[in-house]
Amino acid sequence: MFFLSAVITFPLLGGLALLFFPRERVTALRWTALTLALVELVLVIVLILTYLQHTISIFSSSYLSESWSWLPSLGINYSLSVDGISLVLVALTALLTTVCIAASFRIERKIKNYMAFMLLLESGMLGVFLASNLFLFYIFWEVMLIPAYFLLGTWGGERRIYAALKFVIYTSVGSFLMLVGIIALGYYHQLAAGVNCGYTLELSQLLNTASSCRGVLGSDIQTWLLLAFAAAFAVKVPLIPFHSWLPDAYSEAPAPVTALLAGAMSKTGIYGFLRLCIPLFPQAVQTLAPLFNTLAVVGILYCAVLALTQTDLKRLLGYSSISHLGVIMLGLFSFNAQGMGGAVLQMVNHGITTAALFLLAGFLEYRTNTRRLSDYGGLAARIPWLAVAMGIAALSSLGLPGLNGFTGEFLSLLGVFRSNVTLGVLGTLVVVPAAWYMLRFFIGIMWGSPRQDGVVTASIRKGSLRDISWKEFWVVAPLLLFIFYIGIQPAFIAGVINPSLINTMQVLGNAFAR
Amino acid sequence: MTNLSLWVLVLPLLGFIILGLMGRFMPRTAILTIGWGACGLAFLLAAVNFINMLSTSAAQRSNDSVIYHWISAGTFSLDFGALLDPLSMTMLLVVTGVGLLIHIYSAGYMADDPGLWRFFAYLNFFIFAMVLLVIADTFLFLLVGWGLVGLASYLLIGFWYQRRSAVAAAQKAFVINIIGDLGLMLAIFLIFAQSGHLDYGSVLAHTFSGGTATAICLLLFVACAAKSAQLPLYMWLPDAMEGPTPVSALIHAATMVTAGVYLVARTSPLFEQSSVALAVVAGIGGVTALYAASIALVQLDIKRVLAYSTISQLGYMFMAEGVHNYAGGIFHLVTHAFFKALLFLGAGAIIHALGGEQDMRKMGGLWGRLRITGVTFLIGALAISGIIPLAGFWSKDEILGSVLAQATASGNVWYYVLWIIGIVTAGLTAFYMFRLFFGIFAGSYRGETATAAEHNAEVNEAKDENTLVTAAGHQHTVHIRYSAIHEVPRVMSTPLIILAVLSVVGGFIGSLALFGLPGWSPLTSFLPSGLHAHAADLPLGLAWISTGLSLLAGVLGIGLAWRFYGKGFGYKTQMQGNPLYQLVFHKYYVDEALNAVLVTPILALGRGLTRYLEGDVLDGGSRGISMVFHGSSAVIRRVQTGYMRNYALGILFGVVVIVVYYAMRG
Amino acid sequence: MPLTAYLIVSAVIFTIGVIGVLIRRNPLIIFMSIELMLNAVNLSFVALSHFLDSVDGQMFVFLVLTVAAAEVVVGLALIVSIFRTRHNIDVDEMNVLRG
Amino acid sequence: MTFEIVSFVVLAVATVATAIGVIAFKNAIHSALSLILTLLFLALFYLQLQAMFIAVVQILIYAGAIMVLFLFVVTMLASDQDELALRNQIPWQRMVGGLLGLILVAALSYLLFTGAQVTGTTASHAESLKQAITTYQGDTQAFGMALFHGFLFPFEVTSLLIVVAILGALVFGRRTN
Repeated sequence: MFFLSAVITFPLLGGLALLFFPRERVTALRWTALTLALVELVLVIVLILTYLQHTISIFSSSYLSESWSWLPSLGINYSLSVDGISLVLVALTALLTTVCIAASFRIERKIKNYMAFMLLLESGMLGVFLASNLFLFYIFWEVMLIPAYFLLGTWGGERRIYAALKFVIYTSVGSFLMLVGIIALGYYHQLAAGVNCGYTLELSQLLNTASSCRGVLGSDIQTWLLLAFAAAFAVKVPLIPFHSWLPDAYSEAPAPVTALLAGAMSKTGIYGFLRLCIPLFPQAVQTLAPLFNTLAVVGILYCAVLALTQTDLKRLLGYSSISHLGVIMLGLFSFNAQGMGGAVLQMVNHGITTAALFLLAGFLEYRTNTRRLSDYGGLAARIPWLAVAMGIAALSSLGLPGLNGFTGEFLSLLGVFRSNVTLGVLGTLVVVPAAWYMLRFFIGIMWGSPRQDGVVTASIRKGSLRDISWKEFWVVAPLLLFIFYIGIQPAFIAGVINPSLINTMQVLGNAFAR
Repeated sequence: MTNLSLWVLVLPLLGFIILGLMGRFMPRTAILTIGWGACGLAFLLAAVNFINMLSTSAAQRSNDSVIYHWISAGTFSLDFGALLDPLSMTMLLVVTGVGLLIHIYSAGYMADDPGLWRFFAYLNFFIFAMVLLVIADTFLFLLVGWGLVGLASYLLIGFWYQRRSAVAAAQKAFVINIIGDLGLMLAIFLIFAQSGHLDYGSVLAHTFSGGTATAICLLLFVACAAKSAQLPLYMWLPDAMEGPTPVSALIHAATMVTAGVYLVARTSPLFEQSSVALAVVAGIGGVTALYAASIALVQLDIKRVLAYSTISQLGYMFMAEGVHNYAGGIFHLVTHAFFKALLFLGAGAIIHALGGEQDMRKMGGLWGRLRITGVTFLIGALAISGIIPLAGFWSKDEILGSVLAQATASGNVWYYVLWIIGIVTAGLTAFYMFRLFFGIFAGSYRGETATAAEHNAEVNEAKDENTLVTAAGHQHTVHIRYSAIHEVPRVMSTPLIILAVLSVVGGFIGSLALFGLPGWSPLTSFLPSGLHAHAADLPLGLAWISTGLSLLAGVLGIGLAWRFYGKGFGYKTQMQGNPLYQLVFHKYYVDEALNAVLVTPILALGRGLTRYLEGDVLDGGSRGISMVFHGSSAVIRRVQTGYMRNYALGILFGVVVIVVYYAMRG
Repeated sequence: MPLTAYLIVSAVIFTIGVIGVLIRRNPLIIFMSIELMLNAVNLSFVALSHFLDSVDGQMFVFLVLTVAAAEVVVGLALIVSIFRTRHNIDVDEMNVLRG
Repeated sequence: MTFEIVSFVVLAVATVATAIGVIAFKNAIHSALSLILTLLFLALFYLQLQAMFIAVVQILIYAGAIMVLFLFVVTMLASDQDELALRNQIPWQRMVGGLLGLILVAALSYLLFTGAQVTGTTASHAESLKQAITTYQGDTQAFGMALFHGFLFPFEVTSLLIVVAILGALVFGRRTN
């Protein structure tokens, strides 16, 4: 079956095809790119339907996995597989790419390259979520970096070069360490499994689930390997103190790119922790869990306090994004069904909410050409529907009960509280500053008395400050829909995630609490 | 029954959705039809349900029905369900009933506001959220309702969103309410971690270990204190008066703020497991009652007087619950909903008639112009002052009685103190209510003769208050001539009259045991027995003492108010020099202290971290590392001389090394 | 004569070529030195071919010859065009790649 | 035997001397002439090693074609610039290069004297050279058979390389306006 390959390569091939378009046919380029993303979305929906009809088990179903020998002597295979966890993230990626491409119609410069890079980025992320060979995982991991770099460095704001360089350096330092870790992991696994077993980078064999070659790594080796892997993932998530690239990157990138980076790409880091670190190094993860938990908690509170005082819209959202990702990390390292299930659910929620917020902030920035919070004020009367959309997204982000953000955070924190009361309390504390800075964000733009002068007032006079257009509405509408849907009825997604989660976490043994 | 209760929930939600999406384009009548219709039908359904419930036997009155499966993860599984039992039914009737009256009233009050559709949409949303809070059958959906009423409150306080003070008040209310949500969330986590369940049935039947029970109850009470504006989380409620007056009546007096009282009553089996938590509830309730009443004594803004009064009365309710008499708390909740809604709506009528004026110093003598409002306001004031036989008397008497009963039963001196606080507060309540009443209605009209000096003083004192002109154009203060003051339209006065009637007769649903009718206690017998079974009994003689004293305190308070303000309100400028007066007038400087201790340092910390840790250390650090590489490459690049022959020499050097290595190895 | 003798001659010529590359600044002479090195290698190929009794060594020499011819053609063309632009053929002057 | 030794020594000395001449003459023309001599002596070596065809080719191509090209360029550039007159920017290069060269030749000689022995016989797939020479009545024919059987592909690739080189030389040599 080539289905998974088709899902991954379709955007890539589509993006390449786009490059053969004449440069002047801007409209055709945009619509073709959107159509490609939509077709990809349809493919993903087909994948979901296929998956749902199948008995849920990892790495066994023939439709939902494929494997081709590539460099067998090095344990490198082209092998893909999908389970509930990757399925929801694949769906998230496809959705967000579609939305972000639709939101990119305003990009004027080099639209052809832009769209091609967006599609390439999608391919990279899908590959990361679907790869079940470590080497392949690494390749897709690096594939993500290239388009992200160009999108940031070419279409970004004033300080785009600085931001892009910082992003690339941070990310690649992390991923080189991961590459070392991958190579060493294969070596130590072979060492532990015995001479008759070949060098393998196949996830199913490394996890000892499908192979007769069982090798259990010593705890020291596990710890070092975990640290190498975690370096790559911690930068991508990001965990503090590896987050320094993020505010620059998120604030300089064009809004749709930021939405895609924050919404989907940050999930690859957490996915790495969940899919690789925890199952591959179960003992080390438990030993080092206090470290990650501490980083997560400090990050949650630290970034929340930072978000309180940011003067730049997108920086504020960037810090809030890190803060919320900390909750996901906490949930992940609680090692119980609620915490981890909540974490995966919250990955989806965070993706949707953050993307919506960044896109809406982008709409606003497009109208006023400023990101400074102090330039805004009292716009709700001028742009009521944009205010409503932004309000919904902000409320979802601050975790208002009944919206999606609450569902995931509640479940994660419930799990955290079960495993460690102190962490649970500290993590839950974040709802207060979260409410505070999101209200500051919303109120600062939409409420209060309008400014007497400044950029925004000028754009009001010019008449360029219009309410949300139909096109923009259709861009964010799916995201808002999901904000409500997951808030009201999360059982469906949780039902997809949980069986796979429990299967994946079997390796944790008794440490994994139901 | 399921279907009916579900519709009570769904109708206001539908109203909200329709108004929210299309209200902007609707004519006034359509907005009113939908807004009133949604709430009215919900009330009707609740009433039908209530009658149905009355016809069943007491054992079958609790009806829990699953609506849909919400989520499951591991051992955690949760359904969304509706619980209809006498307690939630009582709340449901109050919420939808008072809500309906206020919906009707709002049509008049908000008639000129261009955001009418928005207002009704929010009101319907509030009714939905409150109903959800009340009929939820799990702690989680309680939390959902809890958060959503907070949102509704936020939206309505900030209804005039271009007024800076309204925005600040809304933000404050939301953030403090989030602190409450935090408490509730933690309580829920603890409950789940200990019992493995979140539905009321299992949790309330579960026995927690002593410390855990106390922790859970205290966390729950944090939520209650935030929602019901108890010490130390009360600060948002007075500021919430920035919202339109019907909102103050509905949310910040009658219904939402009583959610805390409801929650304690709902989780009474838990509180029964922790005497410490109950003592805290009673203590905080008592202290808050006295504290808020003392602030109310000197307020000049009529809505703020009522706001502090609300806080004080909520304190009474918690006092009752703290001495095991949950039914008494609910009783006071019901009667308070009637007379406080009445008072707020009356105040709204006055403000409406005076074109937005809220300052007592510019009122007076309105008895002659606003007869209906005056009479109903008087009834409300009498009711809250606990004058027999109005509603407030009965419920307050029951509370004071049960505090005294607890005191005698336990012999703990602190309960006597609490009881005395209750009596004193009753006196203070009567005093400030009649100060307010006389200030508004007695004497002569002061609105036309405000001197420049007074005006300045007012500006200085109220510089953070509403002086901004709004887009809605409602709240800007116009001085209206006395002869131009007219009684409010019927759409506003009708709810006043209905509420006045309820304030008169509402007390009779309580116990009349004192007056020789021991069998008559409809509310208590309707509510589950757990809500009053644990309360201590009071001998009839002591009961008479308590009743008499509270009545005496009320009369005394009214008398003093008459003595000072009977001829009209006089603002005594010499009081300004009195430090005690200043302390109370500035609400004990709590807001200022909070700003200085919490808000400013956190913001300063954030700014400092952004600048130094984020900027200099992290950003600077990464730049520093790049400088290291930059610098070292400046050294190393000298190797690249550009002379091709040099490079060739390098190659040769490598070759020689290799060859010599082989030569040495042999 | 033993093989070693031929190889030593080859090594000496090769080293002379190396030194020529290193010490001369005229690119033409550097080129000639390179030719010297190639021929030194050729000598050892032929010698080895003789002593190993195999035609393969000679085959390599033949290929080296053709490659050398091609190299000289391109190299001299380069030198000529450099001389045209710079009027100077000191290799030390061509140091724009200096770090 | 003695003749062989004598001729080898003479040839070796002459070759090395002319090779030194290549790098020692100031004038490039002298160097080129000296190189031609070196190449001729090398051809004699090849003869001595019974590689007739290679010796002829060496003279035809190297001494004939390539060196003509060299001389052509040398005279064309007519470089009368005296290398020594120009300031030597890296004076230490000469000494270090010479020293390293000496070490190299010493180490190589040491290796050759002590370590290098011809251990193998004919490479397994190839025929014996001497047998082939007798079979095909001459060295040239033997060479041709090997070239067009075993080494056809490299041979063709070489021709391609030469074509590319010619094109490259054309491109470089073209006068750009």
